[in-house]
Amino acid sequence: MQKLYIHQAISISTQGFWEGFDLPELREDLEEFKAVDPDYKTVIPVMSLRRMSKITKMALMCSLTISKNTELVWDGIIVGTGLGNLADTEKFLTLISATDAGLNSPTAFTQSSHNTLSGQIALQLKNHGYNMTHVQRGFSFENALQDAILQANCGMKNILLGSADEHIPLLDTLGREMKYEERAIVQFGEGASFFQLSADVPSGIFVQDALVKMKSENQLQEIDSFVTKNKVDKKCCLLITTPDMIVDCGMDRKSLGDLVGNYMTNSGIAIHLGCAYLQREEYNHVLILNANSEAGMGLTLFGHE
Amino acid sequence: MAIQVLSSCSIENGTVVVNGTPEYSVENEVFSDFLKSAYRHLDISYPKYFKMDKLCQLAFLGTEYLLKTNDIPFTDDEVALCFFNGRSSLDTDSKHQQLINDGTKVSPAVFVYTLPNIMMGEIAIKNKWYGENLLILRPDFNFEEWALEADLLISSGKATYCLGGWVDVFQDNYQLHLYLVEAAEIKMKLTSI
Amino acid sequence: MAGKINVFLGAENVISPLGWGIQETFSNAKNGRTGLKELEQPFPGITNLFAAKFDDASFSTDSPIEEFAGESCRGSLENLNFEHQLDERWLFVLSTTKGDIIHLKNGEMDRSNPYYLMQQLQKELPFESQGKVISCACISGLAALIYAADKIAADQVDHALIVGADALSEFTSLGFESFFALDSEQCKPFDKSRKGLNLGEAAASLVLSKDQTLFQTSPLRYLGGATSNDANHISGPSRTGEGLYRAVDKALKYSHKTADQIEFVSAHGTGTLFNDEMESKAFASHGLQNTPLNSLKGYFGHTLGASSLVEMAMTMQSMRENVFLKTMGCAASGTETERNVLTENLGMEIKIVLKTASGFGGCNAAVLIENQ
Amino acid sequence: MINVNVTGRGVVTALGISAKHHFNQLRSGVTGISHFQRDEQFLYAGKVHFTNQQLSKLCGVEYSDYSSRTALLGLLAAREALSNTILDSRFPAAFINGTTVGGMDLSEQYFEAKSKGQPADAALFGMHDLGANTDFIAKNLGDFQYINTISTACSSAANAIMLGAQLIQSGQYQRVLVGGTDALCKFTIEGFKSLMIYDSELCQPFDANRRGLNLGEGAAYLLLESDESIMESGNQCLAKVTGWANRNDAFHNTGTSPEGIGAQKAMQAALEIANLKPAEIDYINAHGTGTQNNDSSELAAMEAVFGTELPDFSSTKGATGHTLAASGAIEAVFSVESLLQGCAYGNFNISEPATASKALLRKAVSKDIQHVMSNSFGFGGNSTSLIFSKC
Repeated sequence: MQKLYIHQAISISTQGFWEGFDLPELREDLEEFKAVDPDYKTVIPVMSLRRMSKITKMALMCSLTISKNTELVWDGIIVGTGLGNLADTEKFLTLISATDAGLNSPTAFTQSSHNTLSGQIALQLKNHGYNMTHVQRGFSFENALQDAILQANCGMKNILLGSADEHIPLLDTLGREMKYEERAIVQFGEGASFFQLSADVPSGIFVQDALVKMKSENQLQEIDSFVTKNKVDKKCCLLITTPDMIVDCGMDRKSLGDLVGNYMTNSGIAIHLGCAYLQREEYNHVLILNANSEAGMGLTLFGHE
Repeated sequence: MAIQVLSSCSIENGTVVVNGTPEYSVENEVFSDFLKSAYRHLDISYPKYFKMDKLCQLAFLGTEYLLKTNDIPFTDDEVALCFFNGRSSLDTDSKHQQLINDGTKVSPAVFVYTLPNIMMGEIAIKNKWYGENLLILRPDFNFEEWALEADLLISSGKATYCLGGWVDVFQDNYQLHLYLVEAAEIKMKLTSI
Repeated sequence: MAGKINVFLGAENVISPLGWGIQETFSNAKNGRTGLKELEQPFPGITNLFAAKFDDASFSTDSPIEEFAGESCRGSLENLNFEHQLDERWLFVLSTTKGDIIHLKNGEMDRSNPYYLMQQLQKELPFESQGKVISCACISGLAALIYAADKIAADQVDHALIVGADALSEFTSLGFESFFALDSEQCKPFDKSRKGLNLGEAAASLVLSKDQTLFQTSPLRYLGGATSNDANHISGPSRTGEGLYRAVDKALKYSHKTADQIEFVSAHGTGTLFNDEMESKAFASHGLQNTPLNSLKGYFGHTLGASSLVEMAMTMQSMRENVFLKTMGCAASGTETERNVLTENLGMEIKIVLKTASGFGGCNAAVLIENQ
Repeated sequence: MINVNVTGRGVVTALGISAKHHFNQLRSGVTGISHFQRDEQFLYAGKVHFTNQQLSKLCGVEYSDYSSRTALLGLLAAREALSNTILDSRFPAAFINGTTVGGMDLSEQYFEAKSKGQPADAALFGMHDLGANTDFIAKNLGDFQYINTISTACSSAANAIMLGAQLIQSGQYQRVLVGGTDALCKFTIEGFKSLMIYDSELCQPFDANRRGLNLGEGAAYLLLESDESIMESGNQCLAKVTGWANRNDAFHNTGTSPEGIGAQKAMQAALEIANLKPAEIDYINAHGTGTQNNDSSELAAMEAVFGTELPDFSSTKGATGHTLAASGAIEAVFSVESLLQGCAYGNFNISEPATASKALLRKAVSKDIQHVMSNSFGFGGNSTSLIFSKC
C-alpha cells in the first residue's frame, strides 16, 4: 500500500477550532455538542458567508486554511459527509411543502447538494483536479480515506481530504419521535476535519493501513487479525468512534462520542486526535475503530516514523 | 408482473401520433378521405386495405404506423391481439341494416364486417400472426385497465408481446390508441438472494 | 392457464328452443329431438328459414334476448350455495356477437350495442362489479370462458358468471343467406352431403370459481384453453386448419396434457363444407381422428356467440350423465379424413374433453375440461 | 495491466426495463418523456410507469411505505445487472452506488404532513440519508464486502463507475457492481424550476432554441469484473471500461464555464488513461441536458478536445429525461449497447441544430463502434468522462 503522509490537520468541533498536531486541552464533561464557530471571515469572503449553511462554512474554513498554508495545487479534493447539507435541505423542503409556493429561491436547492462542500472548495481555490464526495452513512469518511489511498496508488501526490457533518434541531425532534434516549439525543454532534495528505513527501505521521468491511462475521476476530498483521503492540491508542462499542484488548482507549459528540463522520476528528497522540510519541500506533453499523466496520491504523 | 410499452400510436382529429411524435397530420379532411391519405402516407402496397370497412382500416393503419418504428423479429405466435372497442361494428351494422330496410339485396362484402373482431383478423392476416385474440367491448378507454388485460395475456405465458388498445369508429367519429407492450420482468438465475 | 389456483366450472344452464333449462334441453336432445324446424315467414323479406327459434309468445318485452339470457343466468345462480358472498371478487362476462341487434332496424343505436345488453343483464345480478362484453364472432363463448378462467388463475377474481347469448335476427339471417352458407333443411355437420348451416338462438351460462364448495353439484375442472388466429382469410376458414391446430396445441400445453389423453371432442361442426373439413384436418394433425366427436349444431342451429357455451354446457351434462349425444343430422361421416363422429348416442365415462370453436375473422379457440 | 470488463448491465427508465428493451426503444427513436400531472400542475418528465407497489413486486421485495422509490428503482436495475451472476464466490464483491435524492420522496411526505399540521411520521426519514438507499439495495442483492455511495450531483453514477474501475485495476476487488439511481421527486422538480431551467415543453438538447431540461427518473448498474473473476463466473465480456477521469470546472456552483474547462480536462484525461487519440472515439454519448449553459459549454469543450472533426455525438436525455445521479450509469448502459449492437443513437427533438457540425446525430446510425465516450457533468463543477471499448 502506498504510504500517505499527513502534513496538516484542522478541525472544528464542540471543542473549538483546532489547528495542527498539538494536543489541546480536551474537556470531557460537555453538556452541549454543537461545534464552536470560529471566525470564518478570515478565509471566507463575507458576501458568500451570509448565505452559507454551517456545514459549508466549517468545511471551507478548514480546507481554505490548510490551502493557505501551502503553495501546493491539490491533485484531488475528497470529502466524506454522512448527511450533507441538512440545513439547506430542510429549508428547501419547507419552502416547497408550503401550499402554492410559486417560484422559489434556488439558493437552498443548489446548496443542498451533497457535493457542495467539495465543489465550493474547488471553486474557491480554482482547483480543476479530481473532486469527490463520499456519503456512505457512518463510513463516509473511511470511504473517502480509502479513495485517497486508491488515488495515491494511481499516481496522485497531494490530496485534500476532509469530513463534515452538521446538526439541525430537526434531528433532535426526530430522535425524540423515534424514542431515542435523551442522552443520545444530547450527544448528536457536528464538526469538520480536513487534512493535507502527501504520497511522496514524508511528514513523520502516516496512514499505515485502512480497512472497511461491510460484512464481517466476527468483529473482534477481524480486529485481532488486523492488529496482528500490522504488528501493533500494546503501545497503541484505540479511538472508538461508535457509542456503546466495547473492545477489551489491553490498549488505552478513548470514545469520541464523549469528546465531540456522535456524528457520522467523527472518525475524521479521531484521525486528528490520533495525529496529536503520535506527535507526542506516547504511542507507536493509533487505531481508529468505527463499528457504526451492525455488521460493517472500519479500522484505520496510523504510525509514525 | 407488469408490462412496458414498446411503441404507441394514436389517431384522432386527422393526426397520427407515433411514440408521442406527430407522424402525419391533415386538417379538415373527412374521415373516409383521411383513411386514404394516411394510408398513402404509409407508402405501402396492400390492396386488401380498400376492401376493409372503416373500423378495420383504422385499426390496420394504427398497427402499421406503430410497427414501422419497431423492427422486432416477432415469431408468428408470440403477439397477442387485445382490443377494446366502444361501439362494436355498429357503423357497418347500420349499412347492412339499411340495405335490409331498403329491401335491397344485402352484400356479403358488407355483412362480413358486421363483427368487430374482424379487425384483429385483418391484422393477423397482414402480419401472419397466429397468436391470441381478445376483443372486449366497453364504453370508453382506460389504459390501466387495458394494461391489466395485456399483462394477463403475457404473464399467463400466452404471448410475449401484446398489441392492442382502443379502436372505435362510428360514422365520422373515430379514435385509436394502440400500444405494443412486453413484459417488464427480468429473468434471473440469482441464487444468492 | 391454471397456475397454483385451480379453476372449477359448473352450474351450467341452457335456455333454447329445444328446452327451458339444462335438464329439459338435455333430456330432449337425448331423446332425439331438435330445436330446428322450418319457419315460415320468420322475418319480412324471408319466406322460409330452417332455424331454431323461440316461440314469440314466450316473451313479454320487445327484447327477447334480455329475457332468455337473464333466465339462463338466474338458473345458473340457483345452483350455487348462496352463503358465499357475492361481491367485487365476482366477474360477469357476456359473450355475444350481435347482442340485441334487432333494435337497429328502428335506428336504436345504443340498444343495439352489445354493451347495453350486458348492462341490462347486470341489473338483475346480485353483484355489482363492472361486467365485460367479449365479442369474438363464433368463438366468443370460449373466449369468455378462457378469459374468466385466466382471471381466476391469476387471482384477479375468485368467481365468474359467464353467459353467451345471441338472438335469431333478420340481420344475421340475411347476412348468412348472402354468403350462401345456409342449408334450407336440417343441417348435417360432418356428413358427406352437408350443404350449410342453420341459424339458431339460445343462451347458455356457467359459473367458474376457485372454490369447489360454491357449487351445489360437484363441478368439473378447467384444465386450460387458448385462442389463435388463422392469419389466412377473414370469412373463410383456413384450408389446412393451422389456426385451430395451434389453438388445440396451446390448450394442451397450458393443460399439461397430451393429445392422446383427450377422450372426447366437442367440435364446432357448423355443417358448412369448408368448416367441417378444416376441423377434421386440424384434429387429424393432432392424431385425434379416432377420438369420439360430436357437433351439436343439429339441435340448436348455429347460435353464434352463444354456441360454444351451449355446447360446453351440454357436454358438461354428458360428462355428468355419461351419455354423449349423437351428431344430429349426420348420417355417415363425410369429411376427408375418416372420423369417429357419433351418429348414435353413446354411453361412456369420459374424463377429459376438448371443446373447440372457430369463427369469422379467422379466430379459433380450444378448451380442455376434466371430470374429477 | 488488469482489464476492467463489463459483464452485466441493467437499466430502468421511463422507457421501461432492461438493456435490450432500451436499445430497441432508442434505435426506434421512442421517448419515455410524457406529459404528466403532479400536484395539479402538468410537466414533461421521464417518469417510470410503475408504482412503488409494482416496483416492489418486480424486485421481489415486500412493499413498504418506508422504502424509497430511489432504492426500489436501483434494486430493480441492479437485479438485472446481476441476473447471470452469483455473488457468493471466492471473490468478495464491492458495490458503489451514485444517488443525489435518496429517500427524498419520503422526507417530502414528512414535511407535507407537518406543513398541513398533521402528525408526521419520523420513520419516513429512515432513508433520507443516501447510504441507507445503497444499503437497502445491497442487502437485497447479497453480500458485499465494500459498499459505498457517491454523491456528486449529476455525475454521481459516472464517478461510481470510475471508482469501481479503479478498484478493479488496482487489484483491490475483482467484482464490483457500479451505477446509480434517482427517483423523481418534488424537491428536484421544484429545484430546477426555481433555477428556471426546467423546460415546460419537451426538452431539446443541442437545439439552437433549447429552453432547459426535463427531469427523469431511473437507475442503471454495470457489473465490472477482472479477467480472473470472469474465469470463475463464466460471464461474457460485453465491453471494457478503458478510460475515466474526474475534473472540476471551478467556475460556478451551478453553471459551467463557457469553454467547458472541467469537461475538456476530464475528456483529455480519460483519453490519456485509455491511451486513445481523439480520432479513435466513434461516438460520444454527451451529457446534453438541454439547458443553454450546459450544451454550449459542452460543445465548446468537445471542439477543444476533438477539433473540428467531431466524432458522431448525441444526447439521449430527450428519451429518458435528465435522471440526475443515475444518468451517468444509464448512459453507460446505452454506451455498452452501442458497442455491442454497432449503433450510435439519434438526438431527440432537434429542429434547428445548435452546431453546424454533421456529427450531431439526428437519427440512429448503424456502424462499427470500437470506442464510446460518455460524459456526465454536475453541480459543483463536477465533470466526469468515461470511455467504453469493444472487448
